[in-house]
Amino acid sequence: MRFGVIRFPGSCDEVDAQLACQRFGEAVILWHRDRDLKGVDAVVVPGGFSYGDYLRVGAIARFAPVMEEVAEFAAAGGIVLGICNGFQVLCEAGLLPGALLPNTSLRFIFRQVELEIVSVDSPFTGAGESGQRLSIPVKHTTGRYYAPDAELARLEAADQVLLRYAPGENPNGSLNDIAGVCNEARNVFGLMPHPEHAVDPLTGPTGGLRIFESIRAHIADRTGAPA
Amino acid sequence: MAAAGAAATPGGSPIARTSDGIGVSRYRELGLTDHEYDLIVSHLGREPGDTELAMLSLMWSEHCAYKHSKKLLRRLPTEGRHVLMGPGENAGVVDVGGGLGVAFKVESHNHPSAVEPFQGAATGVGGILRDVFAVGARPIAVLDSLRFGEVATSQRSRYLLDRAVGGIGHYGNSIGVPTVGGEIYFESSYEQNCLVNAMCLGLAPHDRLIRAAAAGPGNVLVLLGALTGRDGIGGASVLASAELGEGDEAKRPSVQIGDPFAEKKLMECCLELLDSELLVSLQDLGAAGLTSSSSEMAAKGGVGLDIDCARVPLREAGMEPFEIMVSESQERMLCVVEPARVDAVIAVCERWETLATPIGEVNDSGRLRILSGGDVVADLPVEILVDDCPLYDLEPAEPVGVDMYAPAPAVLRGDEPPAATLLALLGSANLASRLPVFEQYDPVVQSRTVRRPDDADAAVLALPTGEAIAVSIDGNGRRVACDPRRGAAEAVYECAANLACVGAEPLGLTNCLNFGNPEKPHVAWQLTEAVDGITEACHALEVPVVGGNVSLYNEAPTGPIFPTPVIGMVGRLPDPARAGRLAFAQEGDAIALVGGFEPSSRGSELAKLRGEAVAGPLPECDPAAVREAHRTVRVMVNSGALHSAHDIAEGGIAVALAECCVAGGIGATVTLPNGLDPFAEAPGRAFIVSGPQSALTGLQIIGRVGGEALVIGDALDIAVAELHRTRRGGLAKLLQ
Amino acid sequence: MRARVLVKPKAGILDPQGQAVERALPALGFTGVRNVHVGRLIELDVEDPDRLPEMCERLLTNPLIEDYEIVETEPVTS
Amino acid sequence: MRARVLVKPKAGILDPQGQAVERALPALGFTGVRNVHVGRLIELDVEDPDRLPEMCERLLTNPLIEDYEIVETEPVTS
Ligand SMILES: Nc1ncnc2c1ncn2[C@@H]1O[C@H](COP(=O)(O)OP(=O)(O)O)[C@@H](O)[C@H]1O
Ligand SMILES: [Mg+2]
Repeated sequence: MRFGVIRFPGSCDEVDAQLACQRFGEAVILWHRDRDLKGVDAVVVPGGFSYGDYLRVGAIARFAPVMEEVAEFAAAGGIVLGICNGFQVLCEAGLLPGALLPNTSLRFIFRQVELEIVSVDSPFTGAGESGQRLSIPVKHTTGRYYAPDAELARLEAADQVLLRYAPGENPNGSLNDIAGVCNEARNVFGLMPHPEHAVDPLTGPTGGLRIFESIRAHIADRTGAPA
Repeated sequence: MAAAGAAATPGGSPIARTSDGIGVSRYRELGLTDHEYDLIVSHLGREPGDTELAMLSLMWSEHCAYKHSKKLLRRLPTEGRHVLMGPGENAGVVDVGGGLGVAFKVESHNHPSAVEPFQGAATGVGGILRDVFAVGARPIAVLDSLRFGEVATSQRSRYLLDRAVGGIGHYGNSIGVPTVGGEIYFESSYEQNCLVNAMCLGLAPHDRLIRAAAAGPGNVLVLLGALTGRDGIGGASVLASAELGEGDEAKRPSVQIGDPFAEKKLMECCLELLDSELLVSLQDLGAAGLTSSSSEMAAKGGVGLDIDCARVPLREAGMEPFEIMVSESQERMLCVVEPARVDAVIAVCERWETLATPIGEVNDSGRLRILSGGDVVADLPVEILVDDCPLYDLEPAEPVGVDMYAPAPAVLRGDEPPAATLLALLGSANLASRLPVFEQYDPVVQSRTVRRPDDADAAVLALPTGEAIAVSIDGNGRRVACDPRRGAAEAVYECAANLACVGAEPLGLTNCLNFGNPEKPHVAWQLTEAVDGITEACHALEVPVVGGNVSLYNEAPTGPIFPTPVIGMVGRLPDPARAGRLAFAQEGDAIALVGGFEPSSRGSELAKLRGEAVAGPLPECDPAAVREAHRTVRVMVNSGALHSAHDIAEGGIAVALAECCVAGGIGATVTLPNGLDPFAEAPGRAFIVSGPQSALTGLQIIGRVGGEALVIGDALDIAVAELHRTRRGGLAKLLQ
Repeated sequence: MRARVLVKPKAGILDPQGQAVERALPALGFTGVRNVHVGRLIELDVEDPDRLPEMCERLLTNPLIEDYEIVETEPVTS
Repeated sequence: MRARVLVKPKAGILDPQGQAVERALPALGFTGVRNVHVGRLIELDVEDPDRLPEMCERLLTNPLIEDYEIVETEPVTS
C-alpha cells in the first residue's frame, strides 16, 4: 500500500511518520502547496508546528492547498490519520469534531503514556483488541481534547472515541481521557500521542505498530491485496 | 560613487578627539580603550567614521575578538585522527565513519537570558543551531547546560529556571530537533549571572560540509532569512544608545525574539541549497550581525566585499547604516553564490518561504566596503576588523590565604546517620531528578534517539550507518572553584566516563568557558588553570578540542561566578542495540566497582550541604588508570555482557547506587570496600556496573541486585520507593 | 480602519491560563481579583471592515471554543 | 470593576504571529489587511483598579517586550 505524509512549512515529525509508514508499505511526502495526493491509499497529517502554530494551533495549516484535496479524499472515504499537530489541523478543518486546548499544566510535556484501545471498530484500531494497552509518547503543549457536552455525549454514543489515556495517565486534562477520536464515517482519525515514535524497539516501546498494522490490514481488505 | 581613498573618512562626521572630548567619550562608551583607538587610527591612517567605529568596536569586543582568551586557547590540543574541521569554523566536525561527519558546538547566551530568560534561552538555541547548519550539517540534537542561584531560596532563580527551560523547549521542540540531554546546577554565585549554554550536534555527509570562506571575485553575497530590525543586546544596544537622543524610546534596540518557525524554514532552505550545490560558502549571523559574518567570510577567503546596506530588507523604517550593520536580528544567514546561480538560489528560497536578497559582491580588494545607496559609509581593510585587535596576556595570580567564595549555608550538621544524609543529597536541588525540566523537551523527534534522559549517562543517537554516537555535557563549577586545574580536568573525565557507560569511545569535545572578569588576577588564574586542566585531560584521553566558546565578565558586585568550564563530548559506539543503561535490571545480578578510586569530601555536594569551605585540593588523578577504567567499561558494555553501567559522580558511591536502584525500581545489597566514604567524590574515575556474576569475573564485586531496598553494609537500609519519592520531589516541589 | 479583535475563551470552558493568573496574584500581594480570563488580541488595518466578521469566523477565531468582539481603534501613526 | 488589559508586542519588536496572520489572509481572499499584531487579552474583576498598572508591570505583561492598555468594561452577568 501507499501512504502519503503531508509536509507543511513547520512540520517536524513528517520524516518520522514516513519512516514508520515505510515499515508497512510505500510512503511519499506530499507538499503543502500541491493539490496532488499522488494516488495514495492513506494520508497522514503529521506532527510538528505547522506555520509555527502561530495564531492558534492548526489554524493556518488547514487552509493549505493540499488540505482541500485531503477534504475531498476524506469525503470519498479515504483513510486520513492526523497525529498531534495533524489532529489539531483536522479539527480546525472540521474533518474531526472538537478542538484541542492548552494543556492544563500550560507547559509542553513529553511523556511515554499508556493508552487503551476503546473501540476496534475502525481502520485505525482494527488489528488491536478492545481494552488493549499501548505505550506511546505524547509531546505537545496544546493537547487537551474538548468538545461541547452534547457533542461529547454523541461521540461516546457513536463509539467515535478510539483511544483513551489509561486511568491516571491523562497528561493534558482532555475531557473523558480522550486521546484520539474518529469522524462519524470512521475514516478520519486524529490522536495526540505519536504512534510513529513507537514502532522501533531500538528507540523505545512499540505500541504504535498496532495503528499502522490496522491501517495496512484495512487497505489490504478493501483492495483485496495480501496484507 | 566616490571611491574612498585611504586617507578620507567615509560616512562623514569623523570622530576627532578634539577639545570637546566628544570623540573620546564616544569610543570609550563603545568599549574601546584609548590604546585600542590609537591602534585603529594608526592602522587606518585616519580617524574612523561613524559606521566604521560602530563596526570596529564590536569586532574588537571581547565577544568577537577573544582578546583575553585567544592566546590561552592555543594551548588546547585540536588535532586528532577523527577531526574533519577544528576550531575556527562555525562548528567542529568529527568523522563518524560511512562518509558521515558529526558537527557540534556549545555556546553561551548568558547575558540575554538574564535580561529575558525565555527569549534569551530560545535565541541561544536558535544561534547554536545556525552554527551547525552553517557548516552543512542537519541539526540532530540539542543539549543544555544551565546554572542559576539557589532555587530553594531565590524566587528570581526559580523564575529564571522556569522561563529559560521554557524558552529552550519552545525553540528546540518547535524546530523539530530533539533535546537529548543537559545539566543544571544551583549555586549562589550564579544568582546575578545565570548561565545558559546550549550545545547542538548535526549530521552531514562529508561532501556537504562547507566552510565559511568567501571566494571568487564577482560572486554575489546573498542575505537569507528574516528581516533586519533594531534587535540587539550588549554591543549593539550600547551603540544605539550612544546614537539616540533623549526620548527616542521607540528607536532603542530591543530584546531579540526567537522565531523557530522562520529558522525551521531557513534551515531546510540552506540544507537544500547545499544539497543542490548552489553555494560557494555559508555563514550564520550571530553577534555583531552582518559586520562580523561578512568580515569573517572575507578574512577566511582572503578577499574583499562590497555590501550595499540599502539593499538589506528591513523590518523597521529609517534604520541607519550602522544599525543595519550591527543588528543582531535572528534567523539570518549569509552566503556566497556564483552569479549564474543566483536565480536558482532565489527559487529554492521561495519554495521555503525564505527571503533571499543579493546585498553585495566579492572582489579582490581585501577591504570591506559598506555602501548606502550611492555613498560609501565604511571602507576598512578586512584584517583590521578580524586580525588587528590586540590580544592581551593574562596576569594570573593564585589567591593565597583567602577563600574566594563563601560557603553555602549549612543544611546538615554533619552528625546525621548515613540514611538521612543520603536522602538529603537525593532531595537536594543539585542531585534531585531533572524530570520536571526535561519532560518539557522533545527527546525523540527525528527517530534516532536510542537512549533518552534518565535511560543512561549519555544520550545515544543511531546513525544511518548502523552504528551510533553518544553525547554528554558536563561541568561542575563548585569543584572548579575548589581546584580549577583538577576540577576542569574532571569535567573532561566525567564526560568521557558518561560515554563509556553507554559503550562509546570519545571522538572530540567542545567547551564553553564561563568565567568572571579576566582582568582580575584571580580570575585570570582560574581561567589559565582550567584551560591547562582541560588540556591535560585531553592529552590523557587523546580527545581533541574541535570548537567552543568563551563567556567572560560574569561578575556581580558580590564577585565572580564559580569558574565554569562546560565540556560537551561526542563519541561513537558500534552497536546501538547494546548501548548501556544505568538502571539495575535483574534480581540476582552481581554489582561490581570498576576503577581506582580515592575520593574525598572536598568540593563534594555533601560538603556543600554541610556548609564547608569552597576549597581544594581535589583528589589527584592517574590518567592511565582513568583510561583503563573507561576502556574496561566500554568494552564490557559493547560485548553485551552488562545489564547496567553508571559512573560515580556527585554524591559519591551511595548516590550512584541509589540512582541505579531508582531507575530500575529494584533494590541492592552492597558492602563497600574498607574505608570508602559513601559520599566522597572523585568524578570521572570509577563506575558501578551490574550483570550476571559470570560476566563480571575479575572485577571487584561489591554486592547484588535485588529486594526492595538499598542496603549499604550496616550503614543504611532505605526502601527504593522512598529513594524514588525523595529524588523525584527535590526539584519538582520548587517548580510548582 | 484600524480594528481590534478581542478573542476570549467561551464561557464554561476551563481556562487554565486565567486560573494561573488568579492563583499567582495573591502571592504578589494583589488581592480582590476574580474571574480572570486570558484570551488573544489581534490588531490590524483593514480596508474593508465589513469583511472582519468573516475573517474572524474563518481564521482569527475558532467559534467552537472562542467568542470575539470587534472594536474600532485609533490608526497607528507611522 | 471589570477590566480588560490589552497586551501587545512593543513597537519594533519582532512579532512572528502577526506576520503569520498577515501572510495567511490574502490566500483566503482577504486582501487589504496590514500591520497585523497579535497580543493577549486579559479580563478580570478587580476591587481596587488603582493597582492594575502595578499588576500589569509585575505579572500580567513583560514590560521589556510588551506594551499594555487598561480598559474598563461591562461587568459579567453571571
Ligand atoms: N573555548 C574554546 N575552545 C575551542 N575553540 C573555541 C573556544 N572558544 C571559541 N572557539 C572557537 O573560536 C571560533 C569563534 O567562536 P565564536 O565567536 O563563538 O563563533 P561563532 O561566531 O561562529 O559563534 C569558533 O570556531 C570556536 O569554535
Ligand atoms: Mg557562527
